[in-house]
Amino acid sequence: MIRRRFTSPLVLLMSLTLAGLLIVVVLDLPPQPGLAAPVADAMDRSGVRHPVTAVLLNFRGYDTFLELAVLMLAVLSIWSLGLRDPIPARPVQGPVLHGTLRHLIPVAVVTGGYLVWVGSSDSGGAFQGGAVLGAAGVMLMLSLPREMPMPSALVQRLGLSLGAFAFLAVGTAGLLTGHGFMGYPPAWAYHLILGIELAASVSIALTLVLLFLGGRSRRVRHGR
Amino acid sequence: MPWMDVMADMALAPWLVILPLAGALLAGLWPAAARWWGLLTALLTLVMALLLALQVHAHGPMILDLGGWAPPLGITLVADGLASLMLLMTAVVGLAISLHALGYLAGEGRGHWFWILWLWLWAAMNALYLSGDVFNLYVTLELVVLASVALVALAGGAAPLVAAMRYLLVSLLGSMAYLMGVALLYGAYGVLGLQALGAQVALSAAPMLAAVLMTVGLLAKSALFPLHVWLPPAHGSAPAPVSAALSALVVKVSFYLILRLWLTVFPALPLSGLDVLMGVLAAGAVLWGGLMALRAPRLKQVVAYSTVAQVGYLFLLFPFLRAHPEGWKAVVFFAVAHGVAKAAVFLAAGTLQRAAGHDRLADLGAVMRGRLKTSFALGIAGAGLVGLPFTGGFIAKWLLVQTALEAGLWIWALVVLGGGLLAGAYVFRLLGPAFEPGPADRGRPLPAVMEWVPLALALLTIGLGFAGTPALSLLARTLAGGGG
Amino acid sequence: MAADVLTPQIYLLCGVLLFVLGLHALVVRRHLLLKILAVNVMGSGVFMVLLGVAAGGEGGVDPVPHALVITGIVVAVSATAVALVLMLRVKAATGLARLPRSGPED
Amino acid sequence: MTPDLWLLLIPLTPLLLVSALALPVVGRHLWRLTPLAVLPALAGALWLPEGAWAFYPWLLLGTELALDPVGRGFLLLTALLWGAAAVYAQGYLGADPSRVRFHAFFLLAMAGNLGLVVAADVVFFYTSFALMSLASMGLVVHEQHFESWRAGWVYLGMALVGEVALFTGLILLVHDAGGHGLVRVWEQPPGMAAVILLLGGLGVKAGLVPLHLWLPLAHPAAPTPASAVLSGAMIKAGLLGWMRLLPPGSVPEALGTVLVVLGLVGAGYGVLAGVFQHRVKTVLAYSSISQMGLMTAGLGVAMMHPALAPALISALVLYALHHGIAKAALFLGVGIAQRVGRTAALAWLLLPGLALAGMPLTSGAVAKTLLKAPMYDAPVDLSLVTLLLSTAAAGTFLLMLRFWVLAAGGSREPRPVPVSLWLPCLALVLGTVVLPWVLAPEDAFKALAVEPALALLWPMGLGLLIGGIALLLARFRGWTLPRWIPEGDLWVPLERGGQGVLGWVSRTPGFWHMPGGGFTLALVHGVPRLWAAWLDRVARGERMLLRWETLGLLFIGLVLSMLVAVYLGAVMVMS
Amino acid sequence: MATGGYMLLLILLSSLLPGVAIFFLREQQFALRTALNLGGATLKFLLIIALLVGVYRDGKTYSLSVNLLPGIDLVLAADALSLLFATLSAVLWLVTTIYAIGYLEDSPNRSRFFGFFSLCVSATVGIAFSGNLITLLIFYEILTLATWPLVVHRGTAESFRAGRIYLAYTLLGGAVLLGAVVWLTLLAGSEPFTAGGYLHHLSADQGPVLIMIFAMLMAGFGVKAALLPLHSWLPRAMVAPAPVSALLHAVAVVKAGAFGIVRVLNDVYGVELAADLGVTLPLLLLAIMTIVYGSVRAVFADDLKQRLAFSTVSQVSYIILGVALAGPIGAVGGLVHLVHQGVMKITLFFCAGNFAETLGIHRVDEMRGVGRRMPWTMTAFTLAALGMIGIPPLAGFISKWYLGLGALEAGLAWVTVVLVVSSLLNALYFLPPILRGWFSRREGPWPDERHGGGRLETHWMLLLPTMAVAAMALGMGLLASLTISPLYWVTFIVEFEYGYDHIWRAIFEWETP
Repeated sequence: MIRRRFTSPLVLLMSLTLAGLLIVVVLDLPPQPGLAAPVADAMDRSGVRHPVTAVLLNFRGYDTFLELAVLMLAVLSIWSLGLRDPIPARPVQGPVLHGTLRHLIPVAVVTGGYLVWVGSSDSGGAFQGGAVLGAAGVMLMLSLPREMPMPSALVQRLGLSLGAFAFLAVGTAGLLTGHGFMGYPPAWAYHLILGIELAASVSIALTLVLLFLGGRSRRVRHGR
Repeated sequence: MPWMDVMADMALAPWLVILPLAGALLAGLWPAAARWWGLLTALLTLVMALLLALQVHAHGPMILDLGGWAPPLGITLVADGLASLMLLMTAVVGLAISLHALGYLAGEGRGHWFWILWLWLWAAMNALYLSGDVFNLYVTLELVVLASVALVALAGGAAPLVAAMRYLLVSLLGSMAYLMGVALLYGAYGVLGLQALGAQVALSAAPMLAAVLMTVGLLAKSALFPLHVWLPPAHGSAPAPVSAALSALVVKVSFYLILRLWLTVFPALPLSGLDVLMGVLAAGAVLWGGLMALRAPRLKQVVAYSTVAQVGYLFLLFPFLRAHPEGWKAVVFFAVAHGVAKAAVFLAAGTLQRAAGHDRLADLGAVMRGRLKTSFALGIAGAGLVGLPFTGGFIAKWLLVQTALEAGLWIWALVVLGGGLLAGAYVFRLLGPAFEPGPADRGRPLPAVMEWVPLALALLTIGLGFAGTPALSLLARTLAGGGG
Repeated sequence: MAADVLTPQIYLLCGVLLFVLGLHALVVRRHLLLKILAVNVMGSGVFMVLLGVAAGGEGGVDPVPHALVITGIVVAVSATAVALVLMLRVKAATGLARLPRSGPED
Repeated sequence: MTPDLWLLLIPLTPLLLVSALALPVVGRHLWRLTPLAVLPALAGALWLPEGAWAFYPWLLLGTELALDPVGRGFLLLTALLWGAAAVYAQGYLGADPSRVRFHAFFLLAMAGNLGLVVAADVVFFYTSFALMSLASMGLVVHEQHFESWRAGWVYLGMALVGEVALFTGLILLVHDAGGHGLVRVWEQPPGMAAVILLLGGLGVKAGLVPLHLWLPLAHPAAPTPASAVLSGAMIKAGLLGWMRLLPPGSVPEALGTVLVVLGLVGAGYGVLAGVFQHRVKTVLAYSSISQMGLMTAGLGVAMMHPALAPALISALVLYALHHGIAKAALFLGVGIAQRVGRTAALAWLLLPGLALAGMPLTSGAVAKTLLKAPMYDAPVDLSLVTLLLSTAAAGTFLLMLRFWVLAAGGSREPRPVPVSLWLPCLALVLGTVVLPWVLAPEDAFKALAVEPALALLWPMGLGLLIGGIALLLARFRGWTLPRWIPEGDLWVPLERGGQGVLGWVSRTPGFWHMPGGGFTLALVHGVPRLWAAWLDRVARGERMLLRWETLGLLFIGLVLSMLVAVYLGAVMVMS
Repeated sequence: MATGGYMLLLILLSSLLPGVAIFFLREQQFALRTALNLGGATLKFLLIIALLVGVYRDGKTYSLSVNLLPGIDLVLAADALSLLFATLSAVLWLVTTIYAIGYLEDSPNRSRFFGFFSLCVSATVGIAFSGNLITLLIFYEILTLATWPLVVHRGTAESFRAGRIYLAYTLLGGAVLLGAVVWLTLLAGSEPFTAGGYLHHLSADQGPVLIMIFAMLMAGFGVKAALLPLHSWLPRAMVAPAPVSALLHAVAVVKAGAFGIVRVLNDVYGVELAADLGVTLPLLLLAIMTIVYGSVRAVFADDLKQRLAFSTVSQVSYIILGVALAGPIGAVGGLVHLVHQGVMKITLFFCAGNFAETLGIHRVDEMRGVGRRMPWTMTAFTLAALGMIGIPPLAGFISKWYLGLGALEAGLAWVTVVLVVSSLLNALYFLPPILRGWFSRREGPWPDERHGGGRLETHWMLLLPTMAVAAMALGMGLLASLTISPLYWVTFIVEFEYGYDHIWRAIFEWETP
């Protein structure tokens, strides 16, 4: 088709133009202070010591809350597409895998927990921790025999919404206690944040596993 | 009123996010009771939206720093006239959709998924309307997209799945463009708050590129011609309550965001030039959507293309923004009027579809004659779409034409009026089957609520015909542009 | 130091290139998997730009863009997961992992 | 009875009777009461006090009715003729299945005719006039032959043209006068346009040449009693109208001249065309044209010399009365003549014919003498007019000869003549003799003098001479009267021409015959098809947009073009 | 707000509510539907009478206003002109309702029909009581909406085509009108109708704009009034059932257009301003062209209803002609024709409906001898048709009389030529059916005889309304000087509302000798 012969180069040409323009603009971005200074100033009231964690869970906690919501929604969306056998259809069997997993999973759990805990003061946090835990879960899924029962649907749902619920509950509590929505009393901030992080990391891990499965397995039914 | 004073410093805005979100979470936990959570949430949200609108109307815009962190560090919730009007519209239409879904989804095995996703969508939209932070807006946008896509795919079958896929990809494309804009803005100014950005944005390359990327990204999401192709299949093939939610509400979300950006963040950027381009696209949408609606063989497709056409009106926003300081209000009122009317039309279409078992216009006559209430709702709400008097559509059209003429932009007035004619043509085409001779047939038995809800919404369209003044005075409480 | 000044620039440059590359691929590639990947590439591009911005600020490394990137990644992951599942469903329903040329209704 | 009610009853009685015809059971028989409907009018003509006047503010635009001397004369004539014709119709129609309809229209026309006589404001005059004109259509086409339809259409067409001309003229009068009472109207001299319109509008009714075309067609076509009133009473409405609306003295004298000329031409032409006719009633119709021409000329003289007006007007009233009665008697007589033997027929027709020609001792003599008398006294020499009037009388006699010949000739089917036929006829025949002595005895006496009698007799002699020659030619040389002038004279070529044009038009593609008009029809049928095809093309465009290449192209294109737009805007802002 | 404002609302609702209720009745609920119909119609009639008494005897003013947008109100008000139009609508509605009940006996979808029928009348009364241009526009559009279902009521392909064309025209008109009204509102605000107009204060340099707006307004109202290039929907809409045609042509739709034009000319622009702007003459010319064109087309229309439709095209323009003459007498002629034409045309349509329903007669040439079979209907037809021609003493004559006088008064004597030509053309198309009906002999059976054998020539519910309106057509002419006559009323309007103080005397109090 003639049109196609024209459109492809045209798309390329226009993409290049756009790239050029973008490059010019980004390279020409004026130096600006950013928010490093305000973050640094507010660190002592944040309840944590790592600025990224402070931003994630306190200053822009609402973002993170919604992000948990996105994750959960993604799972729900996938579930809503109906029952389907998860991918892969057949777990990979073999002694090496089992052996590796037997060692790897505890390590992953410990690492994940550590990452969550360390998030308040150093690089790390719920997402990182959750991701590691999730990876462990994925491995587990790959190796589990088909017949093994999954946690019940309610448990899955509870685990899935744990993070969001915890965040929402804390946020609403702040609203009701006069600290504003998503506000923590400074004294409690650290504990609350840690609690939220823990809950969130469980949810994130579970979510990742479920996302990996890409749909509710029929096996869920058996588990009930 | 004394209780208004009490209300003055209550933070109502967060509840509009908390309530539907909590509802969504609870519905997810107890799917069997999802519909009751949904109804409860809908009712509470409506009450809250009403209270918020009254509060804003009485006391002006409310700005809430989340977590007590003031900008630029924290995120703000902004409940001003514009936001509270959109919230109210969403709540009213949302309640209607919920009630209708009660009947529409009765007996559906997977009906609870609608409720869960719908409450998520609602929460996401409310969060978006209230958000005062460009990045937070991105997150809410994604929430909206995921929920909507899942809702579209809910119908199952090849057509809805393909439509959902296309919708998702276009939306993601739009989101990415938007996010790039956010990055550029942060790169240039180091802040994320709408007000803060507005205060800083000046005429330079980075904000220009950011504005364009964000706007075009959102245009793709709001299906402005010629980026509309994903909409008709998606809205046309989804279950009726979903179609109603998408066409009446979700499309407005990205429009709202564009409006918000240009009103608050980019007032420093010149609109001359852009207004012509957007005007042309808007006119193209009105014409194209109208023509396609004249041709589509199925009821819901017609209505979906009608949305394409009516989105065109929304983007007369740019010429109006440039030419008239109050111009955008007309467009917002139009968005509200269209939201209510379009929801009514889609819900009525859903009722007819359920009763007849299909929605082919040619064979719909008997059921339309048998289901008088629904046909009526279709008629009245259709009149609202056309902009016939006593409906909100008329007031909206009036405001649009008035604004256009006041600003001397008679050509856009012509677009509005001409679009009304096309709308008339396709709306009356919808109603035509009801007047063919032949027997009346009520079709399959349906719960009464499915007939009453569209009718109630249609009557609300008439009510909107008298809501012009309060709506405008609410809109007058909108936060003005920061730097402008 | 030249390297310090250049690092953020490289991030920015690569970010932009990735973004446009993704955009181009999203448009011209037919297969849905490629399209989904393209969206991810676009996202990565934006994240790189954000990181570049974070590094290029005046007051040292800015933590906020980092937080944004983390959030963004999670959001992207979610969207990608949904898109992939949807793709599989489309393939199951239509037999093709690509979007049909014309609407199913016509 | 007060004049108020009485005057109103004059036109109202026939209308009430018409309404009564619609009554469920008795209505079918009430047509027998038709003759009684003229009674209030007749009584009014005889006994209403001089200057009776009544005002009915609720009727139409405020209606005035009055009876002045002119009106009295015309009312008498009208009432007599309609009454006689009504009686005659009872017998004439016999068992005609459509007789109720005939009587309904008869009564309507009667009401109109009576009403216009007593009308004292132009609106009521016009109303009555229109009622009369339109209702007589029902009389003309009553027989439903081709001939009657043809005559009816011509009549109706011309009557309508006359109506609208009259309407326009009246509006002009009323506009100038600021009111529609006749007295008010007289205060202002009518404008030129009004004069012309009224001349024409009423001229149609009065058979003014060349507006007379309907007369020779309608009279033979209509049932005999209808012809009688048509020719005897209704055409006088035109004359009365002129008297009422263009009173001598307030109109330009030139109008008088025009009327004199047209009247004399009519008088002559009526004779000329009449003698070449081959049907009895047609001859009578042309005679009416001729006689109306004479009266028109008389009115014209009055307009030329307003000083003579009072005398002329009263003479004209008498003339109208005379002509009406005589002509009606002739028409009714024709109906009888067809049923009796040749001699009896001539006996019935002789006296009114002679009266028409102006035989001394008859009403004709009195009328003609009275009409000419003021002209001799005129300050200017009107001898040409009088001469021509006399010559016209010769023509009238000639015409009567022709009439007698035709009436006596032809096939006849002797039948009994019921009393309802001969009684009214007899009354009218007698009326031609008796009336002048009753109404204007001294004038009647004067007309017996030698000089006027001579003036009356020589034209008759002339007519006799010409007629005699023609008769002799016919008898001895086998000469038959050529059909030089067809019935309806000018109408015939007009009709031919019109048919030609219509034929030509109808051969052209039937644009006008399509229900919604050809052009619109083509649009309605053609456009949807084009439209559908075009929409399909649009839909193809939609499918193209659906492709990702296009979508992406548009997306990036939009980004770029928006950038350009914003940039241009920025440039504009900068500069 | 005047205290009696709710009266106006009540009058609107008296047809609206029964209408809405009727929609939801089942087909078989004949008695209830009839009761609602007649009850509503009678109630409206009585309310209007009460209103008339209130206005004229007690001197009350009625108005009701609801805020629509800042500075823009929905205003219902009763002035003499609105009362005239409202009374016309109410009376004719009552009559047509009876007729329609008879006409639609045993036909399907009656509930729907009567529902929209009532909506249609509500809209018309709304138009009548509109107190400003925006309100007028609103009800005008509602009327479009309410009439379309009536046009397509039969549901045949032909009626849908007619419906499409109707919509195409009316919606276009509505759009143009909306544009014009908005524009005018921007210029002069949303003023109530004011006798003599409310645009005087605008500066002179706005003349071209005002002319433009005037043209748009005329185009908008002209669609429904079937002014020349915009008339073609009307003959097509004849596929509707006879009562619809009757109401459409006599009262609702075309009159709404004409009424709008009258309002604009007299109460928005004011005649003087309009004349100064030079817009009355083009309007006059347009009206004249329409008059002649409609008549010519009517002559060539074979279908009886088509002929009546084209006649309407022509006759409605008399109203416009009258007001466009820009003089008091012309206004009297035009306004009185608003009523007269309504009554006469509704009579004609009733008659056409009677012929069609009783004998299956649809074409003019099928009318041979119908006078003998249906003398009453034929009498009514004759009266109304003659009235249309302008034959006294029927209503049409009164109109034409004052139109003619008005033309002379305005110094436009040539307009009388138009009246003359049109009258002749009217005669040309109305006389053939009359003559055929009365004087032609019937050979063979009627096309489709239905109501045979009764004592009456047709169903009494068809005959009675027909005779009633025919009697009105006669009475309005014959008794034009009575205090209750339309002429008297119109003169009152022109005298007191438009402030021509000599008109009254000129028409009713001329000296008597």
